[in-house]
Amino acid sequence: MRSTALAPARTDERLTGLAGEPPGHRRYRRMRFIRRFEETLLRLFEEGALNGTTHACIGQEADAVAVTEHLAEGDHIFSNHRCHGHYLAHSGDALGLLAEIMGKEAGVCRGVGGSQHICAPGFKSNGVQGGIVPNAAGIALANQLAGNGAVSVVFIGDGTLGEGVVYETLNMAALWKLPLLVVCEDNRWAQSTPVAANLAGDMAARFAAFGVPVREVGSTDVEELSAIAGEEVGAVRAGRGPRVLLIHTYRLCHHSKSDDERPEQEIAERWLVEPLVVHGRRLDAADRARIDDEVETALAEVVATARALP
Amino acid sequence: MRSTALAPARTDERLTGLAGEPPGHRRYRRMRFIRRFEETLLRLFEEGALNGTTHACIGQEADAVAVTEHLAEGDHIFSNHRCHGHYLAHSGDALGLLAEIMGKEAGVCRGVGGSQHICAPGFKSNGVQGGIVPNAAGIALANQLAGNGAVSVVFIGDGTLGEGVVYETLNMAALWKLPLLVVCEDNRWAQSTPVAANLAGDMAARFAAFGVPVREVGSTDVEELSAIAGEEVGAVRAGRGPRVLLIHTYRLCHHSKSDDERPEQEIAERWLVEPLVVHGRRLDAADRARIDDEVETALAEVVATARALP
Amino acid sequence: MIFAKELGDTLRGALDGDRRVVLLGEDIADPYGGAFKVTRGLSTAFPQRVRTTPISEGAIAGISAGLALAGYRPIAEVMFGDFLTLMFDQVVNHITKYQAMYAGQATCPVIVRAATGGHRGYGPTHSQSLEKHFLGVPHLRVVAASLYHDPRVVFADFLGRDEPVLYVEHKLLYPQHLTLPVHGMVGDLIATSDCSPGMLPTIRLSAVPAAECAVSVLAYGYPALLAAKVVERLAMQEEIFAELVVPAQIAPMDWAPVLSSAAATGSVVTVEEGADGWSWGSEAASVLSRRLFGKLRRPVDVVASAPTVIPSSKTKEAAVLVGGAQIEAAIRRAC
Amino acid sequence: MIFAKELGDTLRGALDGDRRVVLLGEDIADPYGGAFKVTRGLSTAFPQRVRTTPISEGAIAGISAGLALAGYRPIAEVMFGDFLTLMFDQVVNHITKYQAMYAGQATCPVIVRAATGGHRGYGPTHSQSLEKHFLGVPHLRVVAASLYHDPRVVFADFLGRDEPVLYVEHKLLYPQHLTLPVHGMVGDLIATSDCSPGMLPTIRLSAVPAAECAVSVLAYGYPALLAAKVVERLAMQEEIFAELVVPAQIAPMDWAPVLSSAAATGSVVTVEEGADGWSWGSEAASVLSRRLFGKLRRPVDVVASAPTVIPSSKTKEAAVLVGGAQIEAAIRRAC
Ligand SMILES: Cc1ncc(C[n+]2csc(CCOP(=O)(O)OP(=O)(O)O)c2C)c(N)n1
Ligand SMILES: Cc1ncc(C[n+]2csc(CCOP(=O)(O)OP(=O)(O)O)c2C)c(N)n1
Ligand SMILES: [Mg+2]
Ligand SMILES: [Mg+2]
Repeated sequence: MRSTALAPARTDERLTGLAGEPPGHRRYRRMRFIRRFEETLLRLFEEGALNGTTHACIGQEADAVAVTEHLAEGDHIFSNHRCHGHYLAHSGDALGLLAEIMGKEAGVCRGVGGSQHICAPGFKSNGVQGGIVPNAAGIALANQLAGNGAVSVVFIGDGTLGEGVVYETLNMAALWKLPLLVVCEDNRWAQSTPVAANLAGDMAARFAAFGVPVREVGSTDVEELSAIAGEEVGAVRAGRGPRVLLIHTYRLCHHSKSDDERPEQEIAERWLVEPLVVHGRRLDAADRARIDDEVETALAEVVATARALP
Repeated sequence: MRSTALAPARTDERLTGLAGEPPGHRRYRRMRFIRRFEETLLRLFEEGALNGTTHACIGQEADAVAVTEHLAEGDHIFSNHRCHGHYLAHSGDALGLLAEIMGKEAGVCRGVGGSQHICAPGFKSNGVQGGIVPNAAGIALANQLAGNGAVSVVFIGDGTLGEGVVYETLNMAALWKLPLLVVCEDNRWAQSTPVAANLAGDMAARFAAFGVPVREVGSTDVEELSAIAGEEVGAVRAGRGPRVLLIHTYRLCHHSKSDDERPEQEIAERWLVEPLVVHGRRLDAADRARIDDEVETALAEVVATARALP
Repeated sequence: MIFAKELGDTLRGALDGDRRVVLLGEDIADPYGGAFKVTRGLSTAFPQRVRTTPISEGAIAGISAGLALAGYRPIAEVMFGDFLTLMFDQVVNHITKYQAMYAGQATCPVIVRAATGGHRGYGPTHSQSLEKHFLGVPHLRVVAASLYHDPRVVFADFLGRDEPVLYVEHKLLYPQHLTLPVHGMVGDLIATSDCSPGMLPTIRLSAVPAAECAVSVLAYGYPALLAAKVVERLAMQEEIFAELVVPAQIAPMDWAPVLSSAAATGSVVTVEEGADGWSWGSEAASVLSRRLFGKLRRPVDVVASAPTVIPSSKTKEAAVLVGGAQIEAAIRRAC
Repeated sequence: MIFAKELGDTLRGALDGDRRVVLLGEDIADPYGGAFKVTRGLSTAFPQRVRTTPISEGAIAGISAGLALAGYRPIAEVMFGDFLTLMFDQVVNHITKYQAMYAGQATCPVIVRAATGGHRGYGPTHSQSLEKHFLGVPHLRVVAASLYHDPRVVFADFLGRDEPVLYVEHKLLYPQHLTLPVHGMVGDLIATSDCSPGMLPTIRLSAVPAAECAVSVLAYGYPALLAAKVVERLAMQEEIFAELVVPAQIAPMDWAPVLSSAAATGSVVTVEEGADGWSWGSEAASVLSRRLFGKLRRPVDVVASAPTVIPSSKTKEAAVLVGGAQIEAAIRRAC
């Protein structure tokens, strides 16, 4: 099964994985790539080189990398406002994304979409919470009708569980056994609101109650997540209907570019178990340093190229 | 606790209950009243005396009678397109409702609202599925803020569980511990669609997953329902947050005035256990006949009065 | 065949001829076949592609969007046009956005069909013509059923293009027979069909040539039928001549035939069943007043329903909704 | 104080003075105080009546409706006006229906506040001015924030009446200072305030008396601020005189001050940031062309944004949204 995570255009294997590199290295590299891309963006914003807004996925890189690994040509990802990691893990297209956020003609959507509205083969995103879930289900229905065995994946956040259309869609997806995988990234916060102030009852039970099996995991370990994601994608692909992969994780940066009012202590603790730390331990220091370097150099080239674009 | 089911205006104790009558008689009478009101309406429609549409609650009378018994002055009911039973059990106001459906000035909403849009003290309805649930929750929030101990009750059907705003509201009601009772009348069908084609997963689990306790009962027995409804209303009134009373019942007539394409056999079986049959057995034949007569006479007067209205 | 059946036939033809066509909607499956029976028989013939749905208008629209993004041709039925409100987010922020916001890399040709309109006593939430709120949504075409337009032609256009469209079907048209122009006539009225490139045809109906008409009446859907009756009667009985202009597509508008008629008559009345104020006719009045500045004998008259709820009571409903009497009065004023 | 703070102050005053006032919205609680910080401090001061909500726009509106039906005065904040779409059903089929459909037996005075508008590069779904789709909803008032109207006066009006209202706050106004008329002046412009009974005031701004102005510019919200700058500059630098007419309430409109200005100048330009076509200005053009038929020198010019998605890229966004240049060009044309 060929991964869509390596789209032909504008990728750089220093960012997406060197040929023959062990999977563990590749995963680290990809997460590092996403992390550094986001950090670079935040720096560029501060510099005033970008306009609009951005939502960094720092802390959640493992989800994107783990899930996209199991997707194949023909599969489709629908993502949300916090879509950079998903997009980069899927396509590797740092230049297209950066140019997009810079509002340049070379951007994946020619600067029209911006940070939250990305489109590329097998990938779309929209910054309106909730509505992408039925959109992804519609793609799943198309796949079902076509009988092509393709999977439709949609990423949502914990806060998005506030939107009613999510439940309308779970119901219909379950009734119609659609090949839909909902990946819910519970990063404990929705903008300024902690999950406890937004969500009553039990998160996993909400999906189950609509007849959608849920796989729940609290982890920032890309290996663990990848194993589980593989099983979930496989089950959906096998035609057994929709499933939910519920990942409890954490957003390490602020919501968008604005203030972060969360308890410092809480954030500090999460930095100790963030994906790069957790998985990075598995690499020896030299490999890590080399990969970090390669990513850094490649990203610097991307930034330089993007800056020079008209 | 005074029942709001006896609003002062335009009621007739032959329809709502004679002073000093045993509760079992009163319940039978009220259900009979609702049944005969609906049957009368259907006849008037056939006659061409009415326009628009109507949704009869024949078969579900026990729900309305059981729940409204436990409501007090200051409590509020929000109902849906199938609201006649709820309204009559609440107010006894047959003339106001009939005049309304006849489009007369003396109607409860002067003929503007018609069958689905009724307003009277402590009662409202709207024919748009789902949206009344947050409306009722808002009334519950008002009661909570006022600290008046009043309960807000909303009636919905099984099919209405398709609307996302229902879940948005369950979540918020649970988060905020609103004094809201959702009565879900699962009558097995939504217009032409059987519950299995509309609903995946488990109906009760859907509420529970949002942290709202569910009391589930499959019954057309007004005594059983009344006991349970009393407990549920009591629990909500006690301030322990929202609850759901999920009643599995059956709609015996067609959806509105149009064709009924459901299996005849299925309907026939349900006629054997409809509320009047189940509860009627508890009354001796003479009492039943007398009550039937009184209801008939009173309703005939209502119809004659309504017809004569300008 | 009555319009509901013609439309059903059209949908059957679409399902038959185009494997990308998928029908979604509440209670559209057999034996019920939809609240207005338009889809009767279709789920039996195409069980995979004709799907009855839960009562979830938002998801119906949203799933349709996904189907369309994936290359299918979803046709979503809204049981009562009043519930288009629940699709508003999908229409405005998803369906009509995708193509342009993705710089043309995707298309989202969702077709939404909605049963609209009053005069049946269904009351405030089942009688509205809410399409005016969808006019001017960027990248949305709004098309109205009429008895002068063959739904087969209309749907062939929808399916031949990559754009989303809202198709409003006034309930009172369902039991009527189509009256398509035959040999340049509709009944006793001369019928011409004008069509700018890329637009759907606009039908012009009048007892005498436009140049001899005193007023142009611009109307769509059921009010167009009411207006045709008035136009015909006034011509026969009083030799008051008006030209009725009936577009299929009501937004964006093909102004050319309207301008041509209005330039000929020098006077315009617009008629719609939606509520007055910021309505279809407002844009018509705005555009025509500009494009024909100094050339109209009198201001454009916008006839619309009273801006309030639509009562259930027959008499009260009739007092709120535009009917033949208002149309006639407006035509007389405008002559 | 900047407008965001003035508004926050107004809300604080409302909560303080009226126990029926309840604020609902996403992320409005402290310490965050809302995406645009308007409600900062309020949840600390009024923890029971200022409630941050889940991301559930439909239920926020629906719960507000219930509160209002029960006699409270809910003020719901929509984080981005783009998501008003998700409230459309509650606004159209619930909130604005109840009073009339219940024959006056209930009122539902919900106040919805929405942060609207672009020019910040937020892209297609976070930059829109969708209020045009709410104009002409029967029984809904739509009011736009401006720097010429004291929000205290505006909210006192809202809370003093029993009607629902949508209040749109253009994001670019938040960091600006109010410029209320002082001694009949706003900066170097003469300011007059007109107000028909039951309406909110309309502010008229011009360098010279209206009778000496060549054109009336009708605008609201942020474009009114842009227009004021153009009007001021053209007056100072080129002695081109225009009268800017800024209503607070944009639907239903108080036409009297507009008619008075237009009658004096004989020429009208309307300006809005919403997408062109079936927009606020369409109704204005329709009404003014009718009411001033034969009295205007030239047709009413409607200036609105390009009817497409609002791009994220700064330059592309500027090409789509109405800016000072278009306003200036329209004024020059209209003189
Ligand atoms: C319909 C809608 N309402 C509100 C917003 C504003 N908004 C953007 S992100 C966000 C929080 C989302 O939280 P969550 O779903 O947990 O995702 P996270 O940001 O944590 O990844 C909100 C409220 C939106 N984009 N869409
Ligand atoms: C938003 C909305 N969508 C569709 C309808 C049309 N409709 C009226 S009743 C009904 C079925 C309702 O089923 P259920 O909730 O089970 O209530 P029941 O009729 O069985 O009492 C439908 C689809 C509606 N009134 N509102
Ligand atoms: Mg989150
Ligand atoms: Mg039902």
